[in-house]
Amino acid sequence: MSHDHSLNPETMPSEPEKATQEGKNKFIGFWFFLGGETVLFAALFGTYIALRNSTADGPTANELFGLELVFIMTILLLTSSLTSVYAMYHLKNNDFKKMQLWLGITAILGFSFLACEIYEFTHYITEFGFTFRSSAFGSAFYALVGFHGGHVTFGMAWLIALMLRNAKRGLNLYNAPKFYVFSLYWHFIDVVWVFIFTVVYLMGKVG
Amino acid sequence: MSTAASQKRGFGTVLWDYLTTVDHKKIAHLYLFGGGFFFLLGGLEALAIRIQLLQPENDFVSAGFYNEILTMHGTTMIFLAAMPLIFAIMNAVVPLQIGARDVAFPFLNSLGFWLFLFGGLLLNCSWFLGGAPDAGWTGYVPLSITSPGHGVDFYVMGLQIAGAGTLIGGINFLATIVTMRAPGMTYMRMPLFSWTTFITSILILFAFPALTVGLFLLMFDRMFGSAFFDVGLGGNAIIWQHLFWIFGHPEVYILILPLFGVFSEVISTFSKKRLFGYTAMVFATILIAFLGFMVWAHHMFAVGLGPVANSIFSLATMAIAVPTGIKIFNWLATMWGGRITINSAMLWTLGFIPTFTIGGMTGVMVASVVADYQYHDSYFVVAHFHYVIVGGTVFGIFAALHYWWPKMFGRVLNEAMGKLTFWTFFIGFHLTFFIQHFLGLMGMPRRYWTYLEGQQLDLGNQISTVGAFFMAFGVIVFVINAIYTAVKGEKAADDPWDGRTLEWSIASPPAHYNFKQMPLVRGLDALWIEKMEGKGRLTPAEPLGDIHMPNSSFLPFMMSLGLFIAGLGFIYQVNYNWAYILLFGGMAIMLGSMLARSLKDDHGYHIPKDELEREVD
Amino acid sequence: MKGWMGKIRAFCLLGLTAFVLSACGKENLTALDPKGYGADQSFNLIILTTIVMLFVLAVVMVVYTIVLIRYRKKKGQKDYIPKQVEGNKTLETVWTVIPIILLLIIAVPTITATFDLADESAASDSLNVQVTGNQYWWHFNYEGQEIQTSQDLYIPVGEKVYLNMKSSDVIHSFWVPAISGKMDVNPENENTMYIEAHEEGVYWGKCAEFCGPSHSLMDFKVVAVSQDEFDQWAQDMQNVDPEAEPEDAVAQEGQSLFQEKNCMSCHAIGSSPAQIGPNLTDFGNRSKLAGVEDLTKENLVQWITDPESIKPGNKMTGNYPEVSDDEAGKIAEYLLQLKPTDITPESAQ
Amino acid sequence: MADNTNSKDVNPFQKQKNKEEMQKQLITFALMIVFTIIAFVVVAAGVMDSMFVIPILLILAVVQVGFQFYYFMHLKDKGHDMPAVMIYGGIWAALLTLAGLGVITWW
Ligand code: HEA
Ligand code: HEA
Ligand SMILES: [Cu+2]
Repeated sequence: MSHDHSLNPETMPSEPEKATQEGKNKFIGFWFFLGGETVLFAALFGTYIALRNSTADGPTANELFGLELVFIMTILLLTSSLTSVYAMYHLKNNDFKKMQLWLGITAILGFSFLACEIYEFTHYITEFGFTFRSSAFGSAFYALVGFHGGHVTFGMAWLIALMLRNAKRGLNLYNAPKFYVFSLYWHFIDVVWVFIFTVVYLMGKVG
Repeated sequence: MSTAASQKRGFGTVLWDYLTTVDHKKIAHLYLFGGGFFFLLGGLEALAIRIQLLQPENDFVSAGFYNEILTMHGTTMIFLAAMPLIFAIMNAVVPLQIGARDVAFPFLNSLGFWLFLFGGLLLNCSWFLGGAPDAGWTGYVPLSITSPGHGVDFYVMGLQIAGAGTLIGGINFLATIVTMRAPGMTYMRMPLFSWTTFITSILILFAFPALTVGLFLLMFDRMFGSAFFDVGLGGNAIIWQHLFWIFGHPEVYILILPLFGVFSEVISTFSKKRLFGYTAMVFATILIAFLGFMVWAHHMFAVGLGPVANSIFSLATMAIAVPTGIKIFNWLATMWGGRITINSAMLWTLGFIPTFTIGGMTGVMVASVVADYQYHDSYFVVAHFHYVIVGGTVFGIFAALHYWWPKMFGRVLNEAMGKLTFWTFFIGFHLTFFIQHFLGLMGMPRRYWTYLEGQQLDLGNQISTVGAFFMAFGVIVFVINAIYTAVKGEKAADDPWDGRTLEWSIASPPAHYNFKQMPLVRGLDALWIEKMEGKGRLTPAEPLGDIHMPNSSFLPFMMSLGLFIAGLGFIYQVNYNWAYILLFGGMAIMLGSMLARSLKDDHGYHIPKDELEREVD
Repeated sequence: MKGWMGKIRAFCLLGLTAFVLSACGKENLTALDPKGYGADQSFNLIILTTIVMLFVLAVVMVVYTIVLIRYRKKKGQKDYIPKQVEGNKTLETVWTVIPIILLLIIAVPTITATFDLADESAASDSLNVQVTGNQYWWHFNYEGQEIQTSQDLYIPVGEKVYLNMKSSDVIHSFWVPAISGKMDVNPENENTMYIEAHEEGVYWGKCAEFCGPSHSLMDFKVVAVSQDEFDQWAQDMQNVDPEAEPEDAVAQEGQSLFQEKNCMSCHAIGSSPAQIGPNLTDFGNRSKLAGVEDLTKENLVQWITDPESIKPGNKMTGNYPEVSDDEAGKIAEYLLQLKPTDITPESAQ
Repeated sequence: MADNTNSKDVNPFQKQKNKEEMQKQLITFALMIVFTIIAFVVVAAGVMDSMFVIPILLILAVVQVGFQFYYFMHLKDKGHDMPAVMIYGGIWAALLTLAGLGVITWW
């Protein structure tokens, strides 16, 4: 086995993320982790569903939520999912610069999403006095959406670290799995958001 | 680099070696010592419980202290003793059984261990910092929310950290088994212990997140004034029970399935027969795991969920008896027609069969809803779960240790002491717990600090306490046995039991790279096949070449230490501002270590071919 | 089905050892000698499941014993290699199907009984009692009857009494083994169950859900009396005059001390709904002090001066003004003569 | 390190395959956006009864998530059996959790 994992056109495997044993392990291990995350979010969703009407005379979901902002946030996050797909496309084509570019766009979209979320939370707190402590509904809402936001934040930190660390090295078989696994993570966050906008916001509006 | 050389090195080097090791065999030792330590601690707490209950209206310990002991006994035994000991066996055996040089994530493997250890230490720090948690191992809200002091905060932080370690360990075993099997080792040729490890890891993966969330909610309610369980603000205390048992019931199968694997190996080896109904055994394991997720509310029959929910969960629970029964009968059938050697490992296994069957029987009895209205939260349930946990998990751990000790340490445990341990523990166990079935039905609820005089509960409790001391005696003999073996035990052959699986085809203890050449597996019981065909050793699947090995690292220890410090700070930031120093300091240590890990590429190293050639076979 | 169940039950009762029989003391604590509707149902299932389980255990043990006797390694077998059997379809089917059948035998009566015990259709025209669990005492409010008691629950024998249960703090569980299985008492939802005692008597009740340091001391009693006695009791309780002056002077002093020390801010006498502490209307008739101690003046003085020594973690400690031994004695004198009715636990036994 | 960013050198066959794959991803994305818009419009219009709206929303979400998993995350490709097993396992446990918390918490 070669010690030098760097890629060149002759050695470029079609799936660089799974070309080494370490890469395969990362790939499989990360999918398993996502399986566990599914249950983690299910538990939070379940808690939210159980407590969504426990407003203790505080504001209700219907009073709080505005759809415009949520729509913008959704589009931002969905688009960032697509941009990370583009990044992976260029990874497979062994085009490091383009991959970095698309990852950069992903990061910008991710940060915009976070900004919207922070704005949304401050809006609820200042305008409605709706906090983590207001009611069981409040606790459940901030816990679920906040956990997702925390995942986005962590994803951003991870992405930036990856991009900076590898900026000068280009692609190789050692870091390709890392980029790939990040993209899986990012898609998963999007999946969770799909359920959040459906179950929390849209269903909150419908009642 | 060989083990023999490492024994001659000074204490400091050995210590450093263990602190930084990423070798699954050494991590197995660490888990064994850590889990063993907590087992003794939990056992000591059990003895305190039993002494307190020796007489009616006893006051050996105060009521509040009793509750702390009781909670810590349950929590310690389940999270800090049983599971780590199981991980010890998995780490020691699974890579060898599937013919792998290491686990998929050696670094994470070590991180998992240190997280467990520091989580356990954090939990036990509570004894010295104003009192241990006192809301039961189940930590039911609102009791755990109203519990004064920081006891329950330690429970939350300790379990959260240890739980993260467990989750990491689970994912590691999953990936290892999926990607690292030797050539020819298909899923349906995997030894049963590897199979049960695989299924158990799936259970861990899907069960622990529910606990993680539950603990988070509890922490938010206790520390940040949120209202998940605050009835006044619309909260609901039953959510905790659901989350806890969605985790908690799979957890009990996490505790038993690996040992089912162990018994399968031991029975097959010492009966000199291939496991009867291997395929059925595999599917029974999968079925138990599958059903195990659908039954959690059988812990909540008395909660008042209504007859429909209770009936459904009752049926689902009973269904688990079927795959478990398949296992019991397959073991019996394996022994049938065999040539049974009875030694310590086999004694524990033979003790397990009737004991666990009784425990399972009472399990089905408590699954019958209306009957459970009487059993629930009484000593009958205490008897049930000690029959399955001690009779299954603890017996299994002892069986595994006697069976694999040669592979783990290169020495055979002393047989005479092994038998003494078994008989005293076995007799003591039944003395302690059989009578508790009746105590429960005679009206003794569990988690009772004391009971009143003149309610016919005295005699039963006395017998029970006496039995506990027999068990303690057995455990002490085992500890002496382990020390004696380390000092002057008999050196083990590579294959002391005439084994059937891959781990017996290599040295005891194995070289740090396990297999010089990957073996070619040609069927179930790979080694046995070669023995029967007269070769006695496995054909290599690859030419001798360089072996790639991971580097040791001190970072897992540092990360866990950082989390430990941050955990302390987190608990105390509620009352003291200086605690923020701990909190941020700890976080800095942890994040710094993580940064170091991600900045410094770790490609591992290679053992060159010629060095391997020089080493004698 | 009732028929054969009855037969099996009678058989088993006979068969139960002296050990179990010795447990049927006068305190009516054991679930093995059921004297109420719910306990009967549970007991039937306990017996049924035990029989099935003993059968399974017997099968396992027989095979186990044969295996150990016949197939232990014998002398001269050193090189004997047994036949390596892969499995056996027929056998494996047998031990899959038979357990399923056995489980169905258990499942059907289980589910029938579950629905039976959850049946609340008769609740509206029966006696309803609001049960409140508190750390560490029980409160009973007879709905629509202006009767409040604590610790002792009086019920008419042979009648279904519906209990609507809720907790004021943490989760408790209501358990009277001899007449009924348990039901949790939760803080957020009201749980309903019914109990019915077949015989007059005092039945020992226990809290079965871990609720704090004095969890093991949170006992109560169910006093089952005949319907006539119950009506009499209810009438007496309704007619209580909370302000009635006791006859002897010491008790009178006790009464004024009781007011002075502000005891009434938590406790109540009569049908007032105050529920921070137990209702003391029929305190003198109680079977036990604080659920667990003998009801003597000495013990009561100890309780009043230092409740912590009897029930650790109780909510009275530290929440009332200093009371001297002497004052406590007077208050005790007053409380002990609160006997508004002749229907008492003793009379029930 | 060799100059390895020259994409022209990648095996042209592979490149073509990647490109086709990317086109499919784009279509998937367009569908996801459409589904999202439908979901928001249905709610914003507020004309339908919540009895109908909620199932529609859930179906839209599930299909959309299926796209994410199968196309964006390549669950449809070969070598993804184990990931699929794990995700379905997770979904199974997740559904039970949701059922437990959603249905039998209040009674
Ligand atoms: C290793 C751990 C372990 C295992 C394996 C089991 C196994 C089982 N458990 Fe147990 N259980 C616990 C650990 C375990 N349990 C713990 C710790 C608690 C209490 C937690 C707490 O509250 O603190 C508990 C509590 C508990 C309860 C709640 C009681 C209550 O609180 O009221 C119930 C109720 O249904 C239950 C049922 C079962 C059943 C049906 C099985 C089955 O899996 C058993 C199956 C096995 C057999 C049945 C024997 C072999 C089978 C045959 C020989 C075939 C033929 C059999 C028949 C036809 C019946 N358990
Ligand atoms: C793996 C799990 C496990 C194990 C192995 C055990 C083992 C034992 N357990 Fe327990 N137990 C639980 C899990 C376990 N338990 C749980 C989950 C609960 C419920 C808690 C709750 O309600 O919240 C419980 C509750 C529980 C109770 C009920 C308390 C109550 O409800 O009030 C009792 C009472 O008898 C008991 C007893 C015992 C005994 C005697 C042992 C014995 O088998 C122990 C044998 C071991 C020893 C005796 C160790 C000997 C050690 C020494 C002698 C020390 C030597 C020291 C040095 C060398 C330094 N346990
Ligand atoms: Cu269970």
